[in-house]
Amino acid sequence: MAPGLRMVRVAEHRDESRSVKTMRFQGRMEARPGQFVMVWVPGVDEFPMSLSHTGERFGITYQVLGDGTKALSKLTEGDVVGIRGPFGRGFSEAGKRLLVVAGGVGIAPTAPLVEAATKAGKEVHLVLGAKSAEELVFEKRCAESGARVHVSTDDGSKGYAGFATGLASSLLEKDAFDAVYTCGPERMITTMMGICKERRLPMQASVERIMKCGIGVCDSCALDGKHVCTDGPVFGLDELERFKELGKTRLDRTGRKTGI
Amino acid sequence: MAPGLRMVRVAEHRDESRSVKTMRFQGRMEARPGQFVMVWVPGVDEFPMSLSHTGERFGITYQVLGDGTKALSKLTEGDVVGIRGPFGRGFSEAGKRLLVVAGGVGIAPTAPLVEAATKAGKEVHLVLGAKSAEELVFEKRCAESGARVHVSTDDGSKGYAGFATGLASSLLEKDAFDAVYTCGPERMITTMMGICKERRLPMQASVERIMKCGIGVCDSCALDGKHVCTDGPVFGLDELERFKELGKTRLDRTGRKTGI
Amino acid sequence: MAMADLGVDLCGLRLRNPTMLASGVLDETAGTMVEVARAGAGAVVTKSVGRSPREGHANPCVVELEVGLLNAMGLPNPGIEYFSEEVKAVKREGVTVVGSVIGGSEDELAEVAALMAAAGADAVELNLSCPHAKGLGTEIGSTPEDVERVCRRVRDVVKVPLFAKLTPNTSSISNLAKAAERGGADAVVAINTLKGMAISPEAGMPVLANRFGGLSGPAIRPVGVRCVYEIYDAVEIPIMGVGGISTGRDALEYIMAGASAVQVGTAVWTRGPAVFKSICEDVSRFMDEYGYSKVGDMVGVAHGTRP
Amino acid sequence: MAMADLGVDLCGLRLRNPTMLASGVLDETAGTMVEVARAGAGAVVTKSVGRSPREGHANPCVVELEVGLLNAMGLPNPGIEYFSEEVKAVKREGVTVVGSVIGGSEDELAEVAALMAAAGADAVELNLSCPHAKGLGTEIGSTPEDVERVCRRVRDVVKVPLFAKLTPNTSSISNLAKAAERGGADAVVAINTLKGMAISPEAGMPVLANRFGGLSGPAIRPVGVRCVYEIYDAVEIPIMGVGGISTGRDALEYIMAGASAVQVGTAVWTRGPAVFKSICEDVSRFMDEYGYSKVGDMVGVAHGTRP
Ligand SMILES: Cc1cc2nc3c(=O)[nH]c(=O)nc-3n(C[C@H](O)[C@H](O)[C@H](O)COP(=O)(O)OP(=O)(O)OC[C@H]3O[C@@H](n4cnc5c(N)ncnc54)[C@H](O)[C@@H]3O)c2cc1C
Ligand SMILES: Cc1cc2nc3c(=O)[nH]c(=O)nc-3n(C[C@H](O)[C@H](O)[C@H](O)COP(=O)(O)OP(=O)(O)OC[C@H]3O[C@@H](n4cnc5c(N)ncnc54)[C@H](O)[C@@H]3O)c2cc1C
Ligand SMILES: Cc1cc2nc3c(=O)[nH]c(=O)nc-3n(C[C@H](O)[C@H](O)[C@H](O)COP(=O)(O)O)c2cc1C
Ligand SMILES: Cc1cc2nc3c(=O)[nH]c(=O)nc-3n(C[C@H](O)[C@H](O)[C@H](O)COP(=O)(O)O)c2cc1C
Ligand code: FES
Ligand code: FES
Repeated sequence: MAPGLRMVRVAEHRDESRSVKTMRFQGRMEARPGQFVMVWVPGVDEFPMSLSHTGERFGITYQVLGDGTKALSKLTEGDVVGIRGPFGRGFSEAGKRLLVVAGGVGIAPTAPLVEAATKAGKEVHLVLGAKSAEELVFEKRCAESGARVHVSTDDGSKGYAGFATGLASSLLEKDAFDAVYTCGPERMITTMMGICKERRLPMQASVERIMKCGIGVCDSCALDGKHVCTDGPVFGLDELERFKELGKTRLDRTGRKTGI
Repeated sequence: MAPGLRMVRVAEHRDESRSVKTMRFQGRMEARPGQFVMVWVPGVDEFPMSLSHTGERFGITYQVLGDGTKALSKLTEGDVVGIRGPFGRGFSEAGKRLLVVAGGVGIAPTAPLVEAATKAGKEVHLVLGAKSAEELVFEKRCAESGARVHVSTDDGSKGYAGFATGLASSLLEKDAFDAVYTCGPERMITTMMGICKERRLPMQASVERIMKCGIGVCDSCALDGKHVCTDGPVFGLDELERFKELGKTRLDRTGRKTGI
Repeated sequence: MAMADLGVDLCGLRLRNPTMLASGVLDETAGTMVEVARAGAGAVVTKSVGRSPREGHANPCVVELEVGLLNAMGLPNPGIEYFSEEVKAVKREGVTVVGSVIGGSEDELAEVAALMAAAGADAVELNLSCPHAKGLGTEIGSTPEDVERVCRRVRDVVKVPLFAKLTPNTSSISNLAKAAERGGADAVVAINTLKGMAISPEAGMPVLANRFGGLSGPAIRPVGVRCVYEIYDAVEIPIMGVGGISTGRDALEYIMAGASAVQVGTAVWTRGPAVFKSICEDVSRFMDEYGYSKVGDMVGVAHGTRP
Repeated sequence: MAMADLGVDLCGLRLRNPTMLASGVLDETAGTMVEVARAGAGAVVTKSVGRSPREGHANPCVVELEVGLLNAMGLPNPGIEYFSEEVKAVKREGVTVVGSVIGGSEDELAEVAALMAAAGADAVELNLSCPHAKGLGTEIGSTPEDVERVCRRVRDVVKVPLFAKLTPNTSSISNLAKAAERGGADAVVAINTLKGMAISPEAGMPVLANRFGGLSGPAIRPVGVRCVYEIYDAVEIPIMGVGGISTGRDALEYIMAGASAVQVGTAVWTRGPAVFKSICEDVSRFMDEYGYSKVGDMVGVAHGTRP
């Protein structure tokens, strides 16, 4: 029973794109790629964020959406936020040639994966998808780590024109991979599931659900009897396929299933 | 904050003399010679007892006095008692030639000291005092450990006739010792203090006071601002000399000083 | 090799073991409740459900402490109409379900309780004790008069066993228990969380969005055991013990204090759903070693009234 | 390098720092109280003392838990006549002493309080909240009416500051605090221990000879902080926070909830008398880092009412 809440100071706050920012914190946090933390903006809200940076000056990379992330985006160096975690199971690397498919801010948890895998001597191909060229995040970071970065944009302003899944599909067509890792919109995940199932490829995806406790007691992140906060957020293909709700429904804050 | 109470089964219960018994328990307890435990006889009382045996099948050696020890004396193999501890600071061995002076059941904490010291290659002389020959406890045990055992009885029924302090004094007269260790009636301790002070000999003694908590919160074992349960029960000569109350008064269960 | 019988009869319900999932922990969806039952719980108590959907309090709604958990979920629930389907789904898997209900008045509670029973709940538990939701929980269960009136009102409309879950945030929980008994409850459940707060000095404010929350886990076990012990002396109806149970020894404390069954909440956080199996194994081993053949033989023995 | 001022003015008493030794822990003899003050406590509260000597409850009187301590000392004390000499001895060493008193009636309390003041105590603390001694403590402090009457009676005979120590074993501690204020108390102290019990399954009985005891230590901190927070909203007089404080952060929680000073009991077990110095160092470091120059500036800030 570890005391969970840790108050940390912002060490650095940087724009990654028009709507995506990275916040680094003073201090260390060891975590596996894919694990997340609960971030408390005092007086405003607490919400889940994947760790985009682990170890010393750990950090998060987030999209400014509603009240919580807006308040977060206003903080500057030296301000204090609360952190609980790291929580959940992260990605587990398997095989030698990996294909990582990240859509939008889905690069947050996958960038540390790309770095860890290249460092471990694996051949990593990253499909980095975004709406447009200006929204691409961590392209340079991942390329520098040694991964082959394949860019896709919905509007065709850079790289492959279309969805990341389309580009991923054609890469899988051309080359043999040992495993696929993905994080992004749920439709992207379900599309990749179809592709990987067909090819009998191991796959892991990071899934999002409403999180309140983050520690497996409140049931708000339930997904067919499993919990995104403790059993996930990363699930393997077998588990993903067993989820009848995936891509279809999610619980709202009252616990009712609602369409995605 | 360790959970203190441990319920253990009696492994063996043996008479050492008419009024002294040894109770061994199932399980282990590591402790330094001189440390004590609080022994709970369920439904009756809880009281302090020095460990006369440490390690596997740890145990206590006690005099049957009032309700608590009487109830304890009725227990048999397999019965359950509660143990808290080990508590307090034990003896610390210094020097090569040690004189241990034990009066009555004062041999309980000193027997493990004798064993540890002989095992460590020290030359140990033990003055074992009792009222009469039948009351001598652990004479064989200590002799077998390699210590020179000098017996004294008040009634002269065995060994030196008179108090243990008299015999100790004459041994100190004849031979050079590096340190003196003692446990027994408080008068015996104060007598040994005088002898050791005169000879400028380091000395340690184990002291008794009413114990309620055993863990340094209730103040019932206070001795001039120190606490027998946490600072003691073993004190060095310097500390002992600073105690104005030693040999004169002790606190009763209400916290009033009463004559000894 | 003796073989202790862990089965328990509770107001006519036959449980395969005396452990139950406590209300509010992993019990808002059917899928989860079934998983927990599979992991070993003898029964599950549902999340407390009211007439209409509730979002609960804003985040942060939990504070992890070294001694337990502080929560202010704020009774989020999908409302009884929606939740009835979850109850049915759990029942279809053969799990014993106790439906926990909340309401802002005795009429509302009666209405929800009746719907909960109609959905198939094996028993109904009245949450008269949540310390952190305005107008609900404690606010309608803090005096013996309230407790008695509410129990009586719900008793009228519910045939299945009726449990009243009581608050320890009172000067006399046994008076509340006596009131529940008078009001017709078949059993009492003790305890709900202790009202508490955690403050972040760095932020200079309470951590929970709701400021106040309920303390659960190891911290409250001595209080819970004391409450059950007091209640056992005050009423004839069975007691379910809850609060800080995470091992067999913890469960045995409650049982010997007077509980016929126990509920486990926070330990699911620290030990996972496997905690139920582990508690049962511990209890069974203890019974074999100390010569108890039935759980019932241990109930209340700490009162010196060994049957 | 800023230098935070740890000094505190409490009802006219000037304390060099906001930490005090809580009543009942290492404070039955003058020698010990002086040692604790030397180790860093800003003041010491004595063991609760009554008119006549009391032996207290039989052993076992403490149960060590992972989350705190359960005790049923039973208010052993040598009686005020004898104890007056201890108070004088402590005063001779220049230590600030708060004399805690108990009594079975308001007249008895008034008599003992007057003698305590006459012995030289800098303030008198009324223990209206011990949960485990028949006829004393909680039994005369469980209703607002009792608290007000007792405070008023003692106020009449005591000139030094008067503190009322309240029980958390109630549905509303702020009502008790308001009653103390009406009765003329200069400050309230919250909280005393929570009523609890520990049972040994192997022995099949409660461990404490008195069966019931008081829970203290980390387990009760969230409850204590909540109580102080509630009281701060209810009264104008200062509050002393107590319950589970063992670090500077713990003390800060209480201070920000509304406490002007804090008391430390159980942590003396786990951390020794050096705990006072360590708490003060932590608090001082925090104040430097977060820009507070006086302890008073932090009092109650968690209410959003930063002065
Ligand atoms: C495991 C996990 C990891 C995540 N990692 C990242 C990340 O690295 N970067 C990033 O930008 N976003 C991440 N998210 C999503 C992020 O939590 C939400 O975008 C954020 O909470 C929005 O909060 P808000 O107050 O700004 O917006 P709001 O207006 O409150 O909400 C906007 C949307 O965000 C989602 N959301 C809000 N609150 C929560 C909550 N408590 N739990 C889950 N989802 C919520 C809902 O879908 C909601 O519709 C992650 C979510 C999960 C579950
Ligand atoms: C550190 C320490 C180690 C001890 N080791 C031993 C030992 O190894 N063997 C042994 O025989 N005795 C030992 N004693 C003494 C032993 O605790 C008492 O003899 C025992 O408590 C008597 O209990 P009773 O109920 O039988 O008698 P009672 O009739 O209750 O008391 C008889 C006398 O024992 C003493 N006593 C009683 N209760 C306590 C208490 N809670 N704390 C301290 N003294 C008490 C008092 O002097 C009392 O007058 C030790 C005492 C201390 C403080
Ligand atoms: C996160 C959480 C949510 C809870 N929600 C409810 C609830 O909805 N209804 C209820 O009666 N009790 C609720 N409780 C209280 C528990 O059922 C239980 O009484 C309490 O937590 C003590 O048990 P524990 O220490 O085993 O957790 C909740 C407790 C927790 C920790
Ligand atoms: C061993 C022990 C004895 C106590 N005796 C008294 C007492 O005599 N009078 C009193 O008002 N409070 C007494 N208390 C309560 C403490 O003063 C304090 O209110 C409580 O322990 C909570 O603080 P803590 O968690 O820092 O110990 C006692 C507590 C303990 C642990
Ligand atoms: S967020 Fe509460 S169970 Fe997952
Ligand atoms: S026995 Fe309580 S302080 Fe020593």
